[in-house]
Amino acid sequence: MIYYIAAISLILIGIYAVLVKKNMVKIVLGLTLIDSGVNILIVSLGYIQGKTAPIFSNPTLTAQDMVDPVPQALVLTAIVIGVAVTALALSIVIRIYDHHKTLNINKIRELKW
Amino acid sequence: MYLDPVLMIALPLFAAFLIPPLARISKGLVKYVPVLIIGFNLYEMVMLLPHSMVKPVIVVIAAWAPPLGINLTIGPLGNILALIISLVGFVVAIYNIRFMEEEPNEKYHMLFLLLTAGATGMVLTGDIFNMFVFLEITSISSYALTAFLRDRDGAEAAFKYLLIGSLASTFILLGIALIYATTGTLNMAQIAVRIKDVDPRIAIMALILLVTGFGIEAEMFPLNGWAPDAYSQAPTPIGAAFGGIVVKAGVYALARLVYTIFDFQGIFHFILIAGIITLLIAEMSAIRQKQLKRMLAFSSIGQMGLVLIALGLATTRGVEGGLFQMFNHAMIKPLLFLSAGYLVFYSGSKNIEDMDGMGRVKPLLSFFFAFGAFAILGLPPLSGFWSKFIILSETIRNGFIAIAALALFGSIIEAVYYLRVVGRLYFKAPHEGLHVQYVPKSALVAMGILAIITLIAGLYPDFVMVYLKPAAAELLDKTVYIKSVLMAGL
Amino acid sequence: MSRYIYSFLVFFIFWVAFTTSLQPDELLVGAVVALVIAFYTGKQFSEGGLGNFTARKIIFTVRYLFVFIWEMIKANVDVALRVLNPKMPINPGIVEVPTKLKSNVAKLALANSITLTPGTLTVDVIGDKLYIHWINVTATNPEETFEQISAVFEKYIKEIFE
Amino acid sequence: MDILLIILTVILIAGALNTVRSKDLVAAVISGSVVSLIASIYFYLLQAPDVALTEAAIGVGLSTIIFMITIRRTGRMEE
Amino acid sequence: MVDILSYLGYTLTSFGVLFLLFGALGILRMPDVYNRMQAGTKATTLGAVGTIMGVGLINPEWFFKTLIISLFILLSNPISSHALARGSYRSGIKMWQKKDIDAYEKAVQESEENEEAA
Amino acid sequence: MRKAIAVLFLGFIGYYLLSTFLLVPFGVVRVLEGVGLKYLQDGLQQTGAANLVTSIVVNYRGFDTLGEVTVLFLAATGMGALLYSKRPTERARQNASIIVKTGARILFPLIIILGAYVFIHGHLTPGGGFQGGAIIASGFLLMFMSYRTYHVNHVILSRVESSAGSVFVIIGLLGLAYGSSFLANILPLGTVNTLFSAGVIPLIYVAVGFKVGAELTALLDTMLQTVK
Amino acid sequence: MIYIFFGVIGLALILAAVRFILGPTTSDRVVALDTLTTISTALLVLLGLFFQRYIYIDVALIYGVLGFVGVLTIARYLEGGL
Repeated sequence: MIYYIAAISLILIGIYAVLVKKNMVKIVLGLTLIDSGVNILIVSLGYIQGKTAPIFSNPTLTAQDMVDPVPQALVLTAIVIGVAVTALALSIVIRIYDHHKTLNINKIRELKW
Repeated sequence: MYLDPVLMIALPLFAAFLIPPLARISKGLVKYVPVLIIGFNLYEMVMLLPHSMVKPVIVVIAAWAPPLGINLTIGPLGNILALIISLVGFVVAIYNIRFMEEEPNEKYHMLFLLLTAGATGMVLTGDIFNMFVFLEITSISSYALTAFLRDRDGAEAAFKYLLIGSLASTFILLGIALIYATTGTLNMAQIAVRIKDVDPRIAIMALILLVTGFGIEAEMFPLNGWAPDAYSQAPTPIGAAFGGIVVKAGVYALARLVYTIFDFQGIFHFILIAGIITLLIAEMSAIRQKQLKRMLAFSSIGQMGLVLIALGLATTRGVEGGLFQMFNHAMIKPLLFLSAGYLVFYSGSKNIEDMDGMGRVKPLLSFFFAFGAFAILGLPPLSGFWSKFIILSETIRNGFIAIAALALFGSIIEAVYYLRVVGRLYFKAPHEGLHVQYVPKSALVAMGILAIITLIAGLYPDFVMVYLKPAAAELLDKTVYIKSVLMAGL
Repeated sequence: MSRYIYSFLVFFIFWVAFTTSLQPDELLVGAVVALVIAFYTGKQFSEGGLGNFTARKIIFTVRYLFVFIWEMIKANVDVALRVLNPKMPINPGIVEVPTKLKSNVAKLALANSITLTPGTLTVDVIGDKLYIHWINVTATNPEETFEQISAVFEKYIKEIFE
Repeated sequence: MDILLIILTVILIAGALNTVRSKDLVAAVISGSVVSLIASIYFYLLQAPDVALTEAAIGVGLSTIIFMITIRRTGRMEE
Repeated sequence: MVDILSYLGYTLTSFGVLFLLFGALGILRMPDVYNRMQAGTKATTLGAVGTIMGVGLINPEWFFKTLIISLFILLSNPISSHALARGSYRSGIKMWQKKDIDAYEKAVQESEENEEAA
Repeated sequence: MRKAIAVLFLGFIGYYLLSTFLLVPFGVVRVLEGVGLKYLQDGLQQTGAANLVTSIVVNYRGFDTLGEVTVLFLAATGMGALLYSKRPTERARQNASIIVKTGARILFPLIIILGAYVFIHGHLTPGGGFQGGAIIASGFLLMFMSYRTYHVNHVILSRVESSAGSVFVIIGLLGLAYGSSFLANILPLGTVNTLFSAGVIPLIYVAVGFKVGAELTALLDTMLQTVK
Repeated sequence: MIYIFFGVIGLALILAAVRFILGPTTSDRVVALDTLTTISTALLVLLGLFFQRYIYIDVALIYGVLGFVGVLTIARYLEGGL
């Protein structure tokens, strides 16, 4: 419950940064916030009250004691993809800065929305 | 005789992993790798065609039957789109051989190979999260390729594309999360079975999120801000690949979503309206463009609007027309882009005004451009005519006369701006100071292949339509798809 | 050579601590991993090599541990009292402390020990001088600071690392 | 337990707001790091140690350094 | 035996948690970066080590792993706060002080001259 | 003005998202009819991996992981292409202090061992190839931060990267040749909760670990070289 | 008993976070981040005890080892060494 609220707030704050902020590094930071929010949301969808992680580390654990493993597997993939996108975005930012010597998207003519 | 279809995705990845060591041995060899690998894909798809037309070919991966593991589902639609993608990829790879000389060119070829592989994976896979992963492969390689050249504003276009693309992937992930939370599965066929029992409010929200996400790749109306910049700033072959590969994969995802997975009648009208708005706004913008490639980009968006109209009709003949339009667009738009690339290069300017008289200086190149322009306008014997004719007549038959009229109006605008360019090419005196050079043979071969296919498709449309009919049937009747996927486990 | 063997042993002990298991397959894989890493990084990892394993050094290490823990607890009580005191009796400044230690590892150990004990924080080490931020400066000339801050540790560290 | 969760959520949202608000990009990146830290604890509380480990391994060092290099290469202050 | 260990563990953990709180309080109350670092490194390091080792005593089979974690914290925390203190000083953050005691200033200037010469 | 519109828009999105997600109850058993339950019940016998998340990531949905590795590879390649420059630039003006250098020298191998532990035990404990690779890259990051002239050999890195990626695909192709399908398990499953169990999962994770470690290190090095 | 620990740690987290928000300099924030990381490491171990899962403390191990890399990075940036 509170996880949903936290995750959706993160997503909204991230989208706010992407829409309103002018600085490109800020925008990329907003993207990482969105990623975290989505990841929290997906993991919390797989959570079951009072159950534990899906790892059979000791023999007493049975399948009934465990949370849903699929969202966790999906989030693992999503996190790595998020890092890849962030890294690429920042290298694009460096390229733009080399070219225009500014990070403000309003000052870059070609980036009209 | 075909090999296991999973090789179509495994081999490109394998080749991409091996390109760096290969580049250290010989830089010259690298550029032939994409030709070879995508050529293999093309062969696979042609060989699979007779099989998949009868009954979808299901390929399980990691030996787990569909609901558990990921599977590739190669039905008629997937097969045809993969064929188109491989064909365009193959042609563009040939064109690339002599195109990219700038360092580090082995990375360029690698990224292009992965772009094609990702799009192929998107149309073949039967699992919705896997589709997301392949979408990311496609779009990340597109971002990098858009920014590849240093001498233009590719980086800005790439940043814009990346922002919109990331928001799209956020929406898609949220949609997938909602679907998984309510149906408990990620297999598209099983989702299609279970979506009926889901609370309609959740299902509609998931649909909206997913349509928004995939609509961005498919250049749907409010979401296509990335397209003109990316098309015009990317290297020429990549602009061609956007039109022929990336957008096709996006439209496939959209079609799969609204036809197979979800079952809401309301969404079709929405897509119809989105299509007509996309068409009109794109054509209006295209006529105002001064740069040749930007004009082509807007025209491409307009064409996708027409496809969306056809898909929104949700009738057999309409969908057939839409698929035919997609096929035409996939063949003609790369042709236009590839020839326009050299036209722009030789005239030394991106603007349409500076194209004057290129028809006399470079007759063959200009002929290809003019041929493509006529084909996409739909002059009667060429292939664009048939698809437009089918879509418009079907729209009228379904009673959307106003939409048909608007679409016709859009076509007329399209005719105006294409003919304007063609007129300038042939009926104006050439400028001073053109640095005309020899056009590489590989580029001419690439354009020639596309032109010949367009010509054949125009003269014998039934030759293509034979294969499109089962594909349309697959979209409209999802039971075959669902049954064949879920039976694979038994 | 002895450096490599020493590194291998240390890495292997760490592997066993990570896995907390003595099954033969774990040990085998651990040995392989430790061997590979020791081969690549053994040269930089240690300066003393197997010489670190003499009985004298181990005894001093154990004694040093007790001294260190006692000093650390004193440090924390001290800091806690200062934090809790509403007036916050502090008089901060950076002082210079000389050291006779030569090897880098010894300097690291000394600096870390100083950082973890009474109100002192190593800001920098240049040559044979340590620059220390002291929360309650009571002396400024090098001999006195040495007596008050680092004399306790230095004799142990000298035994252990040099 | 719930109190801890609420505390974490407050820190999380404050960190996120600070990321967006702060004019100093370095401070914004540090705030992003805090968000990643709390997100990792969240995953832990949601019984997903795998995800928590991933977030820890990536969020602590790697994302920070990528941003820091970019800031070092471009400009520190937001215009 | 297990009971004694467990009680010991709980005591240790209580002290650790208390020191964590003191450390956080110190961070809040101290007047400048360097003094905050004093609180931040010492109290929280001891607090964390105490807590973690306490847990290791409560569950004796966890002991080795908690020992390793403590070892890493003891090794790495002082290094990071040292680096941070140095970075702060060199980036020009001034100390809060009653009397002017700063032996480092001259050393920084000298070392920078050396760097430039080198 | 723009802010006000953005806030309104966000409030709108947020309201609908939240109200939709609240329809999905939190923390209740929802896996009953889904694939999640099947994985929970049969995963241990079918894959032999104690960590079910790993068995899903590597075995059931191994194709996703191949895609994920490719995404990271793409990002590293794309960055290499974007930040390509002919002249190498020198790094870091200011030397780190002796304490940081010595500490880094001592901690570096230990961090590498931790990374190796995490990716070798991916099927038993939390963690796996990506996490291990990221930890190893953090170890290299520590060295980059501490030593002004620390260089990694790019040829070796790219060789590790290519061969690890190829190993992943080759394991998949072996599954195709000897088993039933791509990425199918071809090795005996072994006893659960021992190191040599779970068939090809540890092999794939070791390959992924090497690949991710090499990729992230190369990525960091590429970025650091742009700093003058 | 363990709930009291959580309460105290929560309080400590809040105090550190307040310093984090207040700033005023970047270094202050980094100190606060370092403190938050250390407190979180302890919290993760305690939570591992609470959930009674041994394998969970691997996460704390990662924080214990890598926690300082991030701080070191920012410190190096501040002194101009990046």
